[in-house]
Amino acid sequence: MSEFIPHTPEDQRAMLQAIGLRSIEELFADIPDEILKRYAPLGLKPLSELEVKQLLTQIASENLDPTRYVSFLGGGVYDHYIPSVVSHLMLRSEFFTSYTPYQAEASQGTLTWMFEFQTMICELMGMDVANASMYDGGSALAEAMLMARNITEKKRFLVARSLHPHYRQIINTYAWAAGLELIEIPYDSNGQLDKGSLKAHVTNELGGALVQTPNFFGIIEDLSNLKSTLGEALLCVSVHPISLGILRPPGEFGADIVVGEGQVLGNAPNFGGPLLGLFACKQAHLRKMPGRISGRTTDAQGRVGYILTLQAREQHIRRAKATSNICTNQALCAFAATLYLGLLGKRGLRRLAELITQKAHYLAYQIQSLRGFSLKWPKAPFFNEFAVQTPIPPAKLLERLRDRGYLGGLDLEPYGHKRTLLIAVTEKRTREELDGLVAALKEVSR
Amino acid sequence: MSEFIPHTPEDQRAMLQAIGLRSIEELFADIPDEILKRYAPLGLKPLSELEVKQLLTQIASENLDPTRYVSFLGGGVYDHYIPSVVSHLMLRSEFFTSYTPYQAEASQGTLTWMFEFQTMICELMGMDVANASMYDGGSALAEAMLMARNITEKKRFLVARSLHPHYRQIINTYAWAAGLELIEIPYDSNGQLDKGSLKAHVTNELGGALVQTPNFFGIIEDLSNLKSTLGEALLCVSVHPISLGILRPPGEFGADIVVGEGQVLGNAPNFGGPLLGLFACKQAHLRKMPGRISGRTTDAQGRVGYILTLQAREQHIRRAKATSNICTNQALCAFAATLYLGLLGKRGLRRLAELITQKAHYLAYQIQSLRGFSLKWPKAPFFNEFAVQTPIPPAKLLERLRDRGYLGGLDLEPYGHKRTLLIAVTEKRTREELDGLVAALKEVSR
Amino acid sequence: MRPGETIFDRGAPGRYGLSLPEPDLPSRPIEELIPKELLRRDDPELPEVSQIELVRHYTALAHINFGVDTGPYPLGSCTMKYNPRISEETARLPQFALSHPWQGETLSQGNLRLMYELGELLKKIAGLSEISLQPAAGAHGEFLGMLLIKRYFEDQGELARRRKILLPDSAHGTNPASAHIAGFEVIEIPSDARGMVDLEALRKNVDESVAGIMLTVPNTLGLFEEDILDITELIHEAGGFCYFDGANLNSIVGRARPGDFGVDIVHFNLHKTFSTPHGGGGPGAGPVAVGEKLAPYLPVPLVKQQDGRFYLEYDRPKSVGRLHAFYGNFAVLVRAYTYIRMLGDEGLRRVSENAVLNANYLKERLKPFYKLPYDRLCKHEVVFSGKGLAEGIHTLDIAKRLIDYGFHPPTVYFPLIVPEALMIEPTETVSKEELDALIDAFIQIVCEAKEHPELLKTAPHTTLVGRLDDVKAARQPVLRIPKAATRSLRSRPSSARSSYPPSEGPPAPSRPPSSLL
Amino acid sequence: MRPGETIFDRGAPGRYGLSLPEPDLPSRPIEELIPKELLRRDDPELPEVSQIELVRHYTALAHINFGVDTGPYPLGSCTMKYNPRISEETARLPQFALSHPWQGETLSQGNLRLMYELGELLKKIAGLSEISLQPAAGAHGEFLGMLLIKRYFEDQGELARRRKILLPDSAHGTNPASAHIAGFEVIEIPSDARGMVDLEALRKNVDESVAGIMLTVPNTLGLFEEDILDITELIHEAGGFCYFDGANLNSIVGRARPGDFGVDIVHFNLHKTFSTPHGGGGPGAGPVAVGEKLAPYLPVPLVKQQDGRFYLEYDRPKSVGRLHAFYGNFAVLVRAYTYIRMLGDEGLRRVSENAVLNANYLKERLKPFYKLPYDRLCKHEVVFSGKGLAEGIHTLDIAKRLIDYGFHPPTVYFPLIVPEALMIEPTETVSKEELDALIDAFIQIVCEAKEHPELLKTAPHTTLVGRLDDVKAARQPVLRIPKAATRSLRSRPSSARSSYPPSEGPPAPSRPPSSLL
Ligand SMILES: Cc1ncc(COP(=O)(O)O)c(C=O)c1O
Ligand SMILES: Cc1ncc(COP(=O)(O)O)c(C=O)c1O
Repeated sequence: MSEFIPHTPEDQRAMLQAIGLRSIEELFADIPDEILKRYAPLGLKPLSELEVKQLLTQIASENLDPTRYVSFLGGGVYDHYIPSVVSHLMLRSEFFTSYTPYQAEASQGTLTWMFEFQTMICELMGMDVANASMYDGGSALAEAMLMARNITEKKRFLVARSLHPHYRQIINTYAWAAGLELIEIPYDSNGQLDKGSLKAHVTNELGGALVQTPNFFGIIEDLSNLKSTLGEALLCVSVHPISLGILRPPGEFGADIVVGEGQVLGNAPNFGGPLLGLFACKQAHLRKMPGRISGRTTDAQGRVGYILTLQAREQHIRRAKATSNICTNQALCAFAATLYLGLLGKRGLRRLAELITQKAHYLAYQIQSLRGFSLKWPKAPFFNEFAVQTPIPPAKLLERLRDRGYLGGLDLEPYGHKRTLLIAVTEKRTREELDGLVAALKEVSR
Repeated sequence: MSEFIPHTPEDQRAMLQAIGLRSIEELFADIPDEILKRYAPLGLKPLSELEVKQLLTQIASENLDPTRYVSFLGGGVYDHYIPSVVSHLMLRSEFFTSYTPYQAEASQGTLTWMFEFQTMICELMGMDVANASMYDGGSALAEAMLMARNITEKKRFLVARSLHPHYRQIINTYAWAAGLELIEIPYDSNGQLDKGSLKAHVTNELGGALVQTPNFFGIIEDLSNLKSTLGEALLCVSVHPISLGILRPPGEFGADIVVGEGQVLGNAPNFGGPLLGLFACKQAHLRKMPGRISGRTTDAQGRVGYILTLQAREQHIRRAKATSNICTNQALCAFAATLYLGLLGKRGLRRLAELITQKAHYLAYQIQSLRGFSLKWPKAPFFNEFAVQTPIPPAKLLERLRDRGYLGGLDLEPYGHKRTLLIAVTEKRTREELDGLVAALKEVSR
Repeated sequence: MRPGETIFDRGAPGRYGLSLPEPDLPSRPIEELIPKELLRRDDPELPEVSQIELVRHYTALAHINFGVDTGPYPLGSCTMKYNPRISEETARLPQFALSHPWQGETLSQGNLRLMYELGELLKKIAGLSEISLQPAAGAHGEFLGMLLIKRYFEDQGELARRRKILLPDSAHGTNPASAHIAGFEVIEIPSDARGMVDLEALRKNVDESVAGIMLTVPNTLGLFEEDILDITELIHEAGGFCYFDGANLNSIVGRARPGDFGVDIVHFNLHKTFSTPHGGGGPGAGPVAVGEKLAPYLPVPLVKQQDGRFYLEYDRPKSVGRLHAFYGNFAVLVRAYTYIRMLGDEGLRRVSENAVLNANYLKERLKPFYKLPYDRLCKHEVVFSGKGLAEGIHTLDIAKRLIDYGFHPPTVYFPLIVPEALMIEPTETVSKEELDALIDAFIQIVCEAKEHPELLKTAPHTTLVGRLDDVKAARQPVLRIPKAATRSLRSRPSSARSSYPPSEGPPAPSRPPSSLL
Repeated sequence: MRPGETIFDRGAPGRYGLSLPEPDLPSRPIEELIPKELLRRDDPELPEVSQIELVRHYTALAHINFGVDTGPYPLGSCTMKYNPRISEETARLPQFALSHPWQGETLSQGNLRLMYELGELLKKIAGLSEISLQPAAGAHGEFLGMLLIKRYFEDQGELARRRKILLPDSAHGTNPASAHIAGFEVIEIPSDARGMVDLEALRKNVDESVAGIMLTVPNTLGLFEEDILDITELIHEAGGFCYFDGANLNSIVGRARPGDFGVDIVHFNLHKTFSTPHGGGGPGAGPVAVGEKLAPYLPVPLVKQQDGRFYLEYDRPKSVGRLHAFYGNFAVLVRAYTYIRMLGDEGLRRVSENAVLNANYLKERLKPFYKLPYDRLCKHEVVFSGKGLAEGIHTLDIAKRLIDYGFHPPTVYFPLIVPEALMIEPTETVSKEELDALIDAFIQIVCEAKEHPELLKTAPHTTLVGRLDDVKAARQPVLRIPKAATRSLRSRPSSARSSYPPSEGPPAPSRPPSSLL
């Protein structure tokens, strides 16, 4: 481990002397003795790099070997292809070893991509302004709720029951913390938001509504008229950013705040973290938005540059009155997203979204043709993910599929949907693999 | 594939117009029609990056999975640990996307590490000057022979039979090409160079002798008195660079030219290529040395910088009379070696060499204690590799070991050594793995 | 590259940087699959660049970005230490990186083991008994800490009364912000002449309305809170909880445990103490360790072990719920685990020892030149004031001038209780030579401030852009490339001017050869 | 960083950059294992640096190195095209990278398949029937080609007579050098007014002493050898072989095959045409394809297939033997295979199409400004002369001045038959905007040459060091850090001056804010 600490004993001696101390211990003379004495070591011997690599390789091998399974898992995190250029540029250490660009002139690299990222997210979502990231899609939606509370000063919020169940848990936690009242809006027989129910809950007391599209069941919500129904209350929408390659963006439906899980944009699943919270809003709400923002400005000679701006919203200036407590965010994941969207570009994002749509629909069609299987909500439009009614309990199905090398999807029984399996498709799944899953489903459901 | 070629049809149109041509075809009007017509496509459709990644992953998986085998293979290529810093810095594209630093002022990065590399190689080998790399250890030895011919103007060379058999083949090929005469010097009952035989062949006609240490059997040669025996003829030695962490360098024995296989210095085995030819010589022979050399100089303001120097030796200046035809060499592998030696440093290289020596000797001791096994040359000193006499044919042994997850070494039967197995150890092999091999050997040789 | 150039300035319509597979199955028009009114009409204006254009753009941007790898980065409170490359390798092992949060416990034993073992180590480092790895950053951990206190008092039926969180005026901004979002009233306690919590003032504020106190130890002045045991006792006696902001743990790791201070809740900043890269502003990780009293309230799931099998514990009826969609920033946890395992006990001690040595050395050497408001033994960082160097010279000028010397500036204007604060944290990974060079630069700047103040006021001079106008940025915010410009920019032919050297154009004929770059 | 700074200037005695495992087994003193007289007494003077010092040093060095990722790199004859990042990923797949050359055919079916399939593709691209992937670079391939010819004539008993290799005076230096090492006599054939092989001169040299001819098509002037069919026929009639130097294959790939020119031997430069990175000067790969007549002489082993199983063929009694310790630069082959599979037929065509388009566009636009000795349709590159721009201005001055504009200079002073040659190869991966910017810079330099010639003569001005003295370097060669200095340098305290910005020190007070960097 000494490779990380340059000082030699000579260096230490010389420095102690300069300070006027005789020993390292004296550097800690201000810590009460009883505290120092109580210290108990961890019982860990140092490891060399080779040993730690062997150890971590061993631990990793106690997981499944991802190369041996074909995965149809989704439910908020998706296994998209990560372009080689993204991986490569993420390793440029001028980016990953820097911190929040407090000193703009020495951080133009970070500030420039942040500005690009904000532009791309606005374009995707059809919104006016975006920040440079939140912790994840779930907490971003919770922060949207807090922001809506701050804007409207109302404490009641409608929450779609078709939200990701974990997002709902996060929202419950944040709402409890902030003393907000939540009303759940059910979904209809098509798995879509029950707009009638929503309408019935719109009152003067309402701060906003939280909706997700595609929702947890993969179903694309129709956002039209929602904003007008809500009136003064804010429409907060959570999206799958790749779906916006083909889906009409929430901004066009009048959404006030749009958030989303950006992991899919060039970030590995990583067992669910780090994720990437996307966050955008209307211009009018800008000064209530949480998070870092990079803004364009100039120097004394008129040269264009970027700088963290509107910091008066933030905790280090506004302290208890800040729009949020967020400080360290998910910058590097946002950088990956910037690279990803830059590589795919205007044409590529649409093509990717189309490709995924085709694959998902092909698979859905094949599966629902199997005896005993059907689509749970056959009339509902979907993008990359769909719920299937299974002839036997999904848990059993999944176990048998696993033996055949498939991670067949997410069992929705624990979420109250008997014999329902949620299946996700990405561009990585080849036709052969889709057909393979269908064949395996046939076999294992006999 | 169009991601690699920026031009759009509009770009092409505008450019053709500027040139005054109407079509792309006209750009190829200078190629005889009959040639163009004979062209037959490969029958390959373009693949996207995702598809090619899937394809190559598939092909790779048709090899053994290296994580599932414990390897004791050596014989010229060794599986040493590659420090994370080496892998990381190798990916800095300012280095790997550049070429030979013809334009010094824009290539100070490359020229500086070359200069450092030359210094490190000289230090390791105890020599005066080194070049910036050759193709591999084998061809470097062949080039040493050609260089010795150019220096001495003699055509006869002694070649130790204990050289790596492939190196001997390369030397045969080069010698035949250059019209040189080779005399093989046998090894004695200790597997070491038969110095008596060598002495007997020293005449006025001799250009030099080619020796390897540790030799192909892993045995450390005693180079003392060799140079005085050779007289005017040049002593050319091939070394394992890590062994020089503890072994007396050939320079101290008066070697004229020292070469070696540098793969072990931070480069992966890569199925045997790219390798890294190391090459150093005495100051007196400098102007006959092949390969690129970086030299220190200054600019008009006296600032220090580096530049390719002594180019008058090289093919692009001297053409047919050049010291060698080498142009593109193994620069990036030499960069890895520079990083590797820089990281290990003065203290680390010795510690590494000691660690390997201890492990190899532990294993050798354990194996020769097994019934039916013995060391082939029990009195010969060795570093990382040793030959074992086996109770049953190695081919059979190896096959059975493979089933148990061991690549047990190299079968020397095809090289004329009945029931002989060459076993190599690196720092990556844990005691558990060494003991495992011993236990497995015991089992499979019953 | 030109100043201000973005990826939208490169490329041309029709170009792209990544090819995609052709559909390998029967396709139907999208309109037949998804109702037309749900489909997007106009494509988003994303860049249209070939791969080489994109790579060159971000390579050029990298060259104008300062990271730890570029040079010393003594950004106070941020612990900008060297980020081991081995951690980048281990975190990218495919069985970690490609593992899916829904793949189930059986297929995730490696992940769970790593989380479990990291949790055990962090608990020992904190001296506390339970842990959640879920928070994604320090502030997220603070928020969780506040929620735990809140749930506890709710559980005890005391919530209505326990509405105050105390914190020193030197606290980091996230502390009051976190307490506030959790619904608490924030009371700032002034610091005394020593730079520590004013015990008298604290006593005055401690009563049954106090839910807890948030402390940073050593505090943001880099000073060890000498009365820490008295403070924690005082709070406990009043029935409140003590929260420990772990941002400054680097100074005591391996030799003192917050739990031994009487602390009930600790958040770690793995991206500080345990050297996971800061990534331009994240991702980090902010695990929270607690004592037994608060353990039942930790979020779901926790990672547990039984008979060598690791599992996720969801059945925690008193839990505050969830703060993250899954289990926290797992890939960051892998890096921190790698680092701690390499250090071992000996390494942890050497971290704090050298971090504190460096800060004190710098303090002593700079003391004659800069105002030191609190001249005491410091821990891992030291706070000077930029005041009084020369007429009209501000801390910002000093910071910007340091950039010209090849250093990242320290944290400035924080903590708020030091006017014109310069908060310097060398970390243990700076070599003595580098530290001396940094000190020399600071001293040189003192001379410049007197003799050539304009040199400071107009600094930096060696960067692609000079000092940027933050007032303009905030007054007329331009926060994205204007819609119209995303397209039109691309027709400009000059956009592809190469980035090497990073100049706007060739030097004018009259300019002498320059040594820059 | 300071100009000239090396890793030996950093660090201090006792530091190191990588920890090693403690021995996990019983150790004995080394002297008991290896005789003392074989052991080294003094340690080699290697650097003594911590990891961060090393990483900062090479990060700083990267910043003063120009690569394809930095900007346009029109180095003629070198095909400095974009290097796809995907190839870096595929080449690093552990089953490739960690595979051992002795692991046997059974465990290497993937490697062998890749080599076999790449070989098949290259054979088709060459239009020839057999291939060896063993040569490590172009020149290595040339040497092999010469050996094949030599072995053939030896086999035929004609070696004594067949002692000449012909080549045009425009040939690359490796050609005569390779022929010479193989023991042939090298005869240079002059080029004619078209810049092509002077057919008359060639005829005069063709007789039964000719073993073969080495041709580069298009030649190093970038011109397609129009009489190629006549030339190959002439040589064949005399019983000789035609060798094709594939360095310039990028201009015809996907539309014309050397085999169809009547060529017998082709070497590829995979690091040129097939975009494997140049690595600062290698590794590359120089596979050699041949027709049936020479196939028996190829080196051992070749990769073969039978019934879907791949194997190495060693039993080749007529083989010239071996040129490489194993099978060539395998990891380079993986990259080339990746690239070719991504391109497919359509991509290969687009490569040559756009490479040639770019060269001709540049030629037409620069023609009014620079002397163009051979004004014809060119292929992938064009050769101008730097002569006559202005009194005392040389090609070197133009090249160095281009650096100030952010471009890598073209190849200079080659081919030798053009005085003051400027050999410009844009490649197909340069965008039109970048190409226009390059052209504009070239034109701007013409103006500067007349108006401010000193600006060229003292260029470059924007790099860390100015024009380096090559005469001094060669006269008093300093080729390593002097032994004594490796140690003493390390005690200097100034060595750690950070590298950002890459300046020698702060700007002098009088210096106005600069836009560089
Ligand atoms: C003292 C202190 N507390 C809390 C935080 C917040 O931590 P994070 O940025 O990880 O949310 C910081 C970070 O800068 C800090 O310095
Ligand atoms: C025309 C020509 N022939 C041969 C070579 C030699 O190829 P290599 O450098 O791969 O040995 C080169 C390389 O620069 C070349 O340009």
